[in-house]
Amino acid sequence: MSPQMIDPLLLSLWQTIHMVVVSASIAAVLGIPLGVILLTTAKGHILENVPLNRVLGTIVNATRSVPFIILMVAIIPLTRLLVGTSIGTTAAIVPLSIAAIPFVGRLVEASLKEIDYGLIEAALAMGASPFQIIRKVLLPESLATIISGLTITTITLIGFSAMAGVIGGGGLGDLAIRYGYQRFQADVMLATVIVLLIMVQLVQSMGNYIARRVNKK
Amino acid sequence: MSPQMIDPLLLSLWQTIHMVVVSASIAAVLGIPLGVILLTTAKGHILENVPLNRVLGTIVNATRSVPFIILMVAIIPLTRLLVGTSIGTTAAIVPLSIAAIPFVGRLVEASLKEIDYGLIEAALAMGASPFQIIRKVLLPESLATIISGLTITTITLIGFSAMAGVIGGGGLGDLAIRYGYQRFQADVMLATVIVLLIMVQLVQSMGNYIARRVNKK
Amino acid sequence: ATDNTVKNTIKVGTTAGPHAEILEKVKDEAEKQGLKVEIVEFNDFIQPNAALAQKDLDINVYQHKPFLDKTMADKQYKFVAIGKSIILPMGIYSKKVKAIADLKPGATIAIPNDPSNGGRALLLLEKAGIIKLKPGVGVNASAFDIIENPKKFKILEVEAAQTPRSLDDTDLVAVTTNYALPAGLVPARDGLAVEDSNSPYANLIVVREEDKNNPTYEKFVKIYQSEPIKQFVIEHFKGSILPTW
Amino acid sequence: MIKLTNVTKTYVGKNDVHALKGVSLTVEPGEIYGIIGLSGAGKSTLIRCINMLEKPTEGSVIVDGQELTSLSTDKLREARKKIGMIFQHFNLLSSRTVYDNIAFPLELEGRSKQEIEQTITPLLELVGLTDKKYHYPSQLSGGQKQRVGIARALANNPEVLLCDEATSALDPQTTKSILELLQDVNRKLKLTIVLITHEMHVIKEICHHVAVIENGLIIEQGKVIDVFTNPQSATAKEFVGSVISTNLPEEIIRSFSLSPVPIPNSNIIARLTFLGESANDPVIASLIRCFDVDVSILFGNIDYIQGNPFGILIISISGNEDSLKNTMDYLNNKNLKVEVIGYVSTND
Amino acid sequence: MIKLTNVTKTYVGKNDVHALKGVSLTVEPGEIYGIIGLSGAGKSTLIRCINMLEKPTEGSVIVDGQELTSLSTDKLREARKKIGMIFQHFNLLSSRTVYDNIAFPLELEGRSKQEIEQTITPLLELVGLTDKKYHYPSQLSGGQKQRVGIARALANNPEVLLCDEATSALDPQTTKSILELLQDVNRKLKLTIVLITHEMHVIKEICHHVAVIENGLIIEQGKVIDVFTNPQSATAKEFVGSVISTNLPEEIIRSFSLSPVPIPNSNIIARLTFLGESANDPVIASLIRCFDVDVSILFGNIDYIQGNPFGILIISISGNEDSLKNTMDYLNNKNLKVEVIGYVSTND
Ligand SMILES: Nc1ncnc2c1ncn2[C@@H]1O[C@H](COP(=O)(O)OP(=O)(O)OP(=O)(O)O)[C@@H](O)[C@H]1O
Ligand SMILES: Nc1ncnc2c1ncn2[C@@H]1O[C@H](COP(=O)(O)OP(=O)(O)OP(=O)(O)O)[C@@H](O)[C@H]1O
Ligand SMILES: [Mg+2]
Ligand SMILES: [Mg+2]
Repeated sequence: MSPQMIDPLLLSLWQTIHMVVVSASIAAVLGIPLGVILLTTAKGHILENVPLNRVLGTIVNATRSVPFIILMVAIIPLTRLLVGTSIGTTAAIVPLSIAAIPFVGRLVEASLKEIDYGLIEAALAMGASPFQIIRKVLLPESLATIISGLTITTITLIGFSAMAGVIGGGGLGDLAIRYGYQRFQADVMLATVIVLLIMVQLVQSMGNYIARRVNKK
Repeated sequence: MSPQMIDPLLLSLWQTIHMVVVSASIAAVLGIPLGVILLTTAKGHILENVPLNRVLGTIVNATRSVPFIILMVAIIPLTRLLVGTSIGTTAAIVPLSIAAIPFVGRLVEASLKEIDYGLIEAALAMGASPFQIIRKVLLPESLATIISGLTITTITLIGFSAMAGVIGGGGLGDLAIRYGYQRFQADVMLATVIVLLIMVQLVQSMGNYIARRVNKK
Repeated sequence: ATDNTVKNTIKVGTTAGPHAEILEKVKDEAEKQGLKVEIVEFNDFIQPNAALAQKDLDINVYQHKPFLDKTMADKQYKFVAIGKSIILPMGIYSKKVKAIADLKPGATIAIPNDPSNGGRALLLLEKAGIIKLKPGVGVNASAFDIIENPKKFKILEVEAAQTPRSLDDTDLVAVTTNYALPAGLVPARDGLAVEDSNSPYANLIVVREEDKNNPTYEKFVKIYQSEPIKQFVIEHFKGSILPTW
Repeated sequence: MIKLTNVTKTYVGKNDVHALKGVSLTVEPGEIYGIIGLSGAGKSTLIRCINMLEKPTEGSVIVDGQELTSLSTDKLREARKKIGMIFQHFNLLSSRTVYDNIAFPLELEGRSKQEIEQTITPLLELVGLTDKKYHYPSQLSGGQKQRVGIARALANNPEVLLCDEATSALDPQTTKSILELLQDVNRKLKLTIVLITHEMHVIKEICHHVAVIENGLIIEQGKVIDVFTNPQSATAKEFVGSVISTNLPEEIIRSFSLSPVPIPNSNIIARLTFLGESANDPVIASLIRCFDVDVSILFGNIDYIQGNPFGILIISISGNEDSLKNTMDYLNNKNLKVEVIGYVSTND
Repeated sequence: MIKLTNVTKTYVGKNDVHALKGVSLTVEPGEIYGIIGLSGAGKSTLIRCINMLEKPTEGSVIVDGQELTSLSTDKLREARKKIGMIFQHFNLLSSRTVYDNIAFPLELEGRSKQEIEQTITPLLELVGLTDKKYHYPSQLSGGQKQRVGIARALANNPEVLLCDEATSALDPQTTKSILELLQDVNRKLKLTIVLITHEMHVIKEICHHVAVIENGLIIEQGKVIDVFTNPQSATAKEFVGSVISTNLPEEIIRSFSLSPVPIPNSNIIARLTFLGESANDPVIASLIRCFDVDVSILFGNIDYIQGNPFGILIISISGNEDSLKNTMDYLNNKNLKVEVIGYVSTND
């Protein structure tokens, strides 16, 4: 690989980190409540509200059914509204987050479903409000699984961020595509993929470590 | 939408179903054992084998870290070996499966982790072999969660299959990109997105239904 | 609002490949002349126009006239071309046959799946006399516009960058030069058919209509169409990509 | 305090399970009310209906004057804050330490850190878990988990306490200290307690009233002393028998050849049941002194039900026909229950 | 059959927990061996060491002649097939019905469907769950779950059965039938049973030997009859006391003013302990007949430990000084244990 590729590689690395960290954080902050609502508004659960559950479920499915490129383009007005531009790394964060939120939502929903209903009953018997149950029972009890889910999401986002190139977002994946794939520079491709692999390994190890630490079962 | 788009739409629908059904099935068949191995070879588990666990974990991470387009290109030799060609719908199934297998693996690993270790102990105390524990304890006990995971995978694959267009795989997502997006035929885009949404809704409902049916907790 | 003031930074959008490579040279050259050029590289060819219309870009350099016209018609963009850049002729290649006429019935042909290059490929195939397109579709042709295909060729649309990689699995491929070169295909040597250099596919330097007289942009065009850049293009692309100035 | 009227509960499924078939029950304020019954009788279902964890299929549940079945969620939540519960399966939060599990109901009420600490420290001491304060449930033994559940239920001074087999995982010593604790709060704070157990000695030691549930129906209820001394249903008899033996052990019966009718030269085997003060009378001594008989005690049990002596003696009386007759007459005139179990030939 | 030598187990953590501190223990083939101890004493840990669910930190575990601590995984698996276990927390598979849970160990051995059915049907009958055959664990009451665990442990005719509080969630009747079942298989099939319980009557009814564990150490062990009649450690005394009352109830003690030394005109309060045949002697009758004393029984308990009568009487003897002396002499010469608890003034 020619030495003049070092700079673009570092820039792309930074762009990927920027996109993934921000969008993963946003997805966590919004996806976890989404998952909680998806679970708790289901029939027979503590915040039963079947119409809301249906509507949310459909929105989640809709978001997940649209191919990412189309999603990215379809929400350009929203992106502009939120970050002032529709191109570049920052702009890419918006569609990445929006794609990741429902994904996190579903993973969180699945984790929360695993909690022994006896624990919820115990909290109910003590007169806990739904909000207290969520904050003090559901989330802490499934924290380890939620962290595994966020790890999966973050890694999926690293993969997805390659598509940020469509709106000029850059990043390692895009670098690999532009140089390795479109310019047939196999060395650049290899280098970026190795950097990506290291990133993914780090995220996975960190995720595993934290999940193990918080798991008291 | 012009009537002559009906045929392409139907063709694309068929291509999507073809790609998703086959690759989801392959991902399930190979991803579930992968998840089982990832869990059971971990330290302190029934098939403890830390080196194997490390190696597998790294392969999984590697596969997940490569942007899908690059993966698609990188495995062209393998694709050709397996299905005789590297382009077209059938060829697209190979990278889709390969991307989905580690994804399913991680989801299954996370589900299996949730099983009360007391159940494994009970089986151990009865002299069950690791294989029996896997078949008779781990898989049945987490069946509902695994099915939720496969639902998530299938829906993710529907989204991913849009990228099959890169190697001529066609499908609804690609139709939406090429006609709806690149040729500005908003009607085609809308039609395909609606069909996609219906597909996703069906998959989700079916997944939920089956998961609920098999859950005896 | 029209902005005729002299800026010293401009944002130029382009797509990956030779366009970007040339722009990088232009950028260095412009810097010497006190003009900062920020390149935004897209992995897509719809967004550079969309971004230009939304003023996220000042200039884009990546498209030819037929595509520009089509886009302006579809999206009501008000753009003008303030200069030409390069020509990337498309060629037809094969590892299986020596001439297009040798193709067996039912053979597979891979063409790019994007509207501009896909259309070009189909027109080339029509010109070679193996298919017939709906009259009047011109450069906007898609695989669905084929009305005659006597030998029942299978037309497979794949990503433009994928076309050279499909040589082993198909009988014929249409490749734009920017992807042919890095894949080791030399149009002049390997092409079974190649677009000629007076094709309508010269790429353009495009700005919003209101900016057509902006002196900064004119300065940019001047730098682009300078001698050093011309030399770079000729040397770097070994004659397969042609400067238009 | 608690009034259940005609409560039924059916678990709907392929085969419906009628867990409760119309249960009515009144628990007075400040009372300790025991519920016993065979495994699967419906005890847990019943107690879970009292705080609406199980919504009754039919019937009314009134706690502290409020009809719970028709309460809004908010009101129900308020009502539940005053009803503590100890679960059969503990239901501890695995992500919280022992301390934080006990703090849970206090946190729900928004108490300050300091207040919580002040409440919990003595509770931890009481249940003997001070040294396990920072352990997680997965690091506890079964009985330790149960004690955490007990401390948690008591932490926020409820008015009603529902205990589902609260001591079944505990050794006798710990059980005893927990029962003393319950009795203590019952007396001092007028806490009303509903207590499911299958350990009759728990009922014997602290309950005021007891109900026997069988197959989803209450088949017997009353004051503990009445049910213990005079159980009506077969189930109640067996339960009472499990703690107060009123029958000759089978080993003895086998070694005798009991005849149901008098035979010449036979000893009388009789069961004497003493209650209250009469248990302290020197009955046997009088018998032997006044009548020319020999008395040997085959089996005896004098026990105290909440301080009331309650005794059973199975004695064998031997003597000539006359003295035996006089003895029986004497006994029958005394303030005790006499049953002749049978006659054994002295040649035996 | 089972021989533990110096087994220690330390749970490593922020604060290490020394759950077992060097336990040695021998269980003969065909024996029922009871283990008692306070909550958290280390009982579950000990029993889990026997089948290597908990690998001892140190020490040796020999079952059926095999040292388990050093066995290969394969061999250990074979060894475990002969060791059944009933878990304190049931550990039933939630995805299997009652029937299929019980079938589990048989499936592991690859038995045919028919064989499985033939084995399970009578077992279901025995534990009284025939009508719950197709229910899932989530639809069972606590006691029903425990019974499934018991049936599962017995299904494949193990040679050793480890029971961790197998009857603690069961009512006395069900407990009784389960104990009879255990005793039955123990007798018929020479099944060796190690049984943890905190219910002393379980020990009393079916165990041959008993060990008392405290704080990770065995502080007392021996034949059940010996430990019951003559407990050494404070813990053993308390445990025995929980089922065989050997002390005057506090209520009585309070109502008297007991003096430790003789006072004029006082009654003697004495505890008589009978063992074996002497329990059937008409001792009280002889006393009254031969000496001029009145005897009243304050407290009595005659019980049978595996068929051996074992009695305690607390009596109050009144009479003049001479007759009292004679009485005591007489008693001390009999084959029974006499302890004078104290003296009560007759003015009381
Ligand atoms: N995984 C663990 N980590 C740390 N400490 C533990 C763990 N498991 C058990 N202990 C501790 O070891 C001690 C013995 O536990 P064990 O379960 O053997 O008690 P036990 O005698 O069975 O009590 P119980 O009658 O309450 O079931 C207890 O103090 C317990 O807290
Ligand atoms: N969710 C359920 N679905 C179906 N049947 C159920 C369910 N929960 C309980 N049952 C059945 O209802 C009956 C009463 O159960 P309950 O738990 O009240 O018994 P219990 O008296 O508490 O018994 P135990 O002493 O064994 O705990 C049992 O036959 C049980 O199988
Ligand atoms: Mg119960
Ligand atoms: Mg235990």
